[in-house]
Amino acid sequence: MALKVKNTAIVRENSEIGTGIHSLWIEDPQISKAAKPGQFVSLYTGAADKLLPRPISLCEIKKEAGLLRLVFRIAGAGTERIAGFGPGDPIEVMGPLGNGFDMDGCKRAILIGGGIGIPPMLELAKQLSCEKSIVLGYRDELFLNREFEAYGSVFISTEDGSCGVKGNVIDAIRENALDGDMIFACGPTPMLRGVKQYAKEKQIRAQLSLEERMACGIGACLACVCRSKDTDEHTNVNNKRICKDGPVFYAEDVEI
Amino acid sequence: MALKVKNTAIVRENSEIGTGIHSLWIEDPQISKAAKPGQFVSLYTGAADKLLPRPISLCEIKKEAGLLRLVFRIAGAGTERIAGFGPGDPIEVMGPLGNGFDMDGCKRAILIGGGIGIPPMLELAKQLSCEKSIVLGYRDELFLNREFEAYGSVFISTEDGSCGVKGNVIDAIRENALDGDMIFACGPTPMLRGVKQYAKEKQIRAQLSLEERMACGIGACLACVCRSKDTDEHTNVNNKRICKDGPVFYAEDVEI
Amino acid sequence: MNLKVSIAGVEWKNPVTTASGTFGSGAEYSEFVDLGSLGAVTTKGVANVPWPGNPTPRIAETYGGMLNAIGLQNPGMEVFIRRDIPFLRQYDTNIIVNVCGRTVKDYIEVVERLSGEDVDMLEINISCPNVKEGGIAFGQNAKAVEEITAEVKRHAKQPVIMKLSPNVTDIAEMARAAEAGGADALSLINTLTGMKIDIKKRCFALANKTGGLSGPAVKPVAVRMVYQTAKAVKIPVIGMGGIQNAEDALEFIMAGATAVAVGTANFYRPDAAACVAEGLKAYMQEYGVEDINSLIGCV
Amino acid sequence: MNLKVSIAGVEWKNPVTTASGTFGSGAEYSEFVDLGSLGAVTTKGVANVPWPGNPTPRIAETYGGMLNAIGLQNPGMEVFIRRDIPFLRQYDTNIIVNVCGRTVKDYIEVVERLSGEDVDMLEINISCPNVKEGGIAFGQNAKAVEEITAEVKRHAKQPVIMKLSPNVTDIAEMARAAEAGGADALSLINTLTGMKIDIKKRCFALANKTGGLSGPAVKPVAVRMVYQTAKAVKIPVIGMGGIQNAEDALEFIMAGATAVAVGTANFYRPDAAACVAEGLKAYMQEYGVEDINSLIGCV
Repeated sequence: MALKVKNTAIVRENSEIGTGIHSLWIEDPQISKAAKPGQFVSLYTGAADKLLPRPISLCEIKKEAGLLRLVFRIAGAGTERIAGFGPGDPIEVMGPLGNGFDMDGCKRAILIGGGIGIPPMLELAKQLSCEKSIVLGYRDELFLNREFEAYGSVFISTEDGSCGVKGNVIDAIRENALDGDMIFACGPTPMLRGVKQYAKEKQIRAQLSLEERMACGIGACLACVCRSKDTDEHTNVNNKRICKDGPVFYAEDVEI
Repeated sequence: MALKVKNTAIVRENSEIGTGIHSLWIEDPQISKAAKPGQFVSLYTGAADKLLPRPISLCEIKKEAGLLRLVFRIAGAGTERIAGFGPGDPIEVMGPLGNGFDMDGCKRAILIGGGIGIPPMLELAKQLSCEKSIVLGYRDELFLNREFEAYGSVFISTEDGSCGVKGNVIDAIRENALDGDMIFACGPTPMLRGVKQYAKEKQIRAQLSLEERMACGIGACLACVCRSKDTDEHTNVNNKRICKDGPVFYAEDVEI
Repeated sequence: MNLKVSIAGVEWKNPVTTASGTFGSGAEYSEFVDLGSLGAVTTKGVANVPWPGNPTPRIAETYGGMLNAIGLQNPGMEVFIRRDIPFLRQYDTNIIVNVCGRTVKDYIEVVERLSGEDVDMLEINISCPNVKEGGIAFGQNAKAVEEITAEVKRHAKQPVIMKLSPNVTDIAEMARAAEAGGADALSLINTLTGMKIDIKKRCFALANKTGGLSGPAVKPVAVRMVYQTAKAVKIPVIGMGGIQNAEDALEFIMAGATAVAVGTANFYRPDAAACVAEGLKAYMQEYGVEDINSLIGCV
Repeated sequence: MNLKVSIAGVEWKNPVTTASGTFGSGAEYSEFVDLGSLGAVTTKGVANVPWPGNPTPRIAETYGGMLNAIGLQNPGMEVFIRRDIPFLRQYDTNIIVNVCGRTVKDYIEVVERLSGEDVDMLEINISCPNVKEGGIAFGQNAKAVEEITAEVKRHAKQPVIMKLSPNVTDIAEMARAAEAGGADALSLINTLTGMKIDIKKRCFALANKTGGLSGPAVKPVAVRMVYQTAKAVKIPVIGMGGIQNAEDALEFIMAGATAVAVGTANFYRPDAAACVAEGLKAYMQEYGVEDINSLIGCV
């Protein structure tokens, strides 16, 4: 089975690339070597009152250097503590976790990231060799968008219209009449619902990266399940484990 | 009433002066200015799983520099964490706490420190102007003893006989036929019992510095009480609060 | 912006008090916090006669909390009335006297003695886990809770708050029993009975063997019981158990508590109670809440 | 140096197992820990038919612990028997199957189906706080505990461990009831019912509103209940509740537990259970303890 380890990694760089949004580079050759786009790692806060790890998606993977880039938003005391780590600090990390994106056999891909769902799209954009339209949805402040430009044509939507199309990612797709044979999407559930609906309507297959509160991160505790079309072979009910069977699912396989 | 504050002090120096025994210099002008020999401070570990402060006696007070010296033994995870603080680190501290020694009107003092009860004797030796015999009891390894030599004649006892008189502090006192009109003592309870007994027999007044597990450190929670001869005016029973009425008591006033 | 709440006809300037036993009678903490900034000060338990309490060690630290087995050491009501009431009256805050006893007669004696005194509310401690006669016997039996409540009410001149034990199968049953007995308000949780063992010495960490667990560790149990209690009765609930900041306090208020008490946090943040009151204001400002009462039980 | 213990005639190579629901059936954790290094693996609850569990969010982090309301999602006994028993049998460890149900009939169906299977012990979960029909009704009533225990024993071929709920007034009464019903051993504590409120969204943190509190925060309550239980019955006790290292485990053993289970710690230290077993050895070496059995209830 795929390698999965818990290590003490070293923080190499930590910068705030947006309001409350941090870019963390950590060094862990073992995890970096095994990692794929769409997978995530569990980061430990090291605080005695916050025991559970924080699942963070992989934004970039530099196997040669043994590095992983994690871009996350400070959502509470746990991520705030992680945001406080600096170069040289040790950080407990478990990974790589989850299935990652299925990158086989698509010719024209539409990558859709919304808010803090944007980071995992970056490594995917780097590794996906086919033609790519990249759609990034923000509330207002942009981040990471520049870094996508090298990998495809970037389309932006903002809720306040301060940049790109005013509205959401679907508005941006329609307005730019984007087409493709595979959608890759990560973002808030309402956005993913919209993407699933749009994909169905346009008959485009879509891979959605979901999130849910997790405890173990490896599929044992059954905290992070989502309703699925087929019964999950693991627990024999219509619940897939986001941390293990996912976080990436084909749209038609999950109810969101 | 006497000043008592909770501040964030700065660690200036931290060195291990014996096996598991740390000497910590912290800067807090306010507490340093108000502090007296025999008083203590409460140090906070900063760890979410260890909420209660650790009471540590004052080993040295440098009012001009606003410094306090705290010498303590690593007794558990809390003191171990404090022992990990380095120069520049902030440390939460409350103090000065307790009554301190009564230094008035003694002409020939006998200072007795046993084990980790030795540190508070140092500042006392510095401030006590009269003639002083200083008796230091160790199990085996010595610490701080050199620093006492400037302030009086130092007599040492070790349980293993590796230095000075083989035995305890009382053996050292008898062997050296030490005499005086006031005893100041701090150390493990069995030693204090011996001192109380000896003082009674020789008709010397004795001030004993006691310790007990504390929570609030300011006399409110009634965790750290000791049996007393008179009813304590505060709670109207025969219990004195070591953190507030003590930690220093005249031997005849407490049952130990 | 209104932080005022009213409990059994007594108005509090804000919904924050101190948990009995963690604040003495306020004197020691007055060096760190303006008692006038609190809605009320709840005193350490007061008995009819002085109590010496338990042998030491009386406390032990635990993960995110502490165990205590003080054993209700207190000077008895006469010293309390002579010394502590006048002291507290200097401050613009309500005085809640926590009353403890070994028998119903003990409680009644204190309640009657206080009936002529200038105190605002009485909190009846029928849930101290550390003294066999400290009321735990009353606090874990619904019939006994109703009876002692009724008996206390018969003699009390001030509003009566019954302090409930969390060491029960069904907290709602106890709450309804106290309400049926005529209680004006309820406070909970008292401490959870716990134990710590010193594995080096292979002995109990506390001389009393067991002690009461308090601190942030117990908060989820406390919030749950406050929620169940507020749903079960019509009288106001004062919530406590691991509150160390305004966010914690808000969980209790949203769960149904009309007021909250800060306990163990006083031991490591002497100004914790005042900070909670300040923090509530800050939250209301940030979220545009006009009246704290609109948050009570809003979940 | 001996770490072997015997529970109801079953020998464990060391007194460490996993707490039901925190370790799946071991497969996921086998990537991090050698299951053969454990005295036993206790599986997630198994019902007669598949259970879908509760809606999400199913967990919430708390100070020094966590709340869970998974709702006993499980694949049902047939899939479990076909897939998980053969997997676990590859390892040199005991298999303890945790059995859950909605009715006595459900429990019996699973117990009978397992009677012919190659498993070492059964743990009957009559204390899940997250499913109304998850046995909590049984677990909080002494008479019901005795009856279901007797009924299970009548059909069980393997030794029966009854898992007790801590959400009761008197744990000793429940323990004696299970013993009277014929239980071969007892395990405790299951989780304490708790609640967390999201003060920003002003809603419950869990879809189920309440959940079971576990983790280091609850350890003092667990040690106390294990102590009271071990004093009340003659059958062996398996202690659990917040164990994350050997020091924690030793508190339970000295309080009277013959074995211990590691639960929540698995979620943040996947090799926690194995580390506890190793740590017990280290303690025995340091303190010159020849036989772990000499520490049981030594306090």
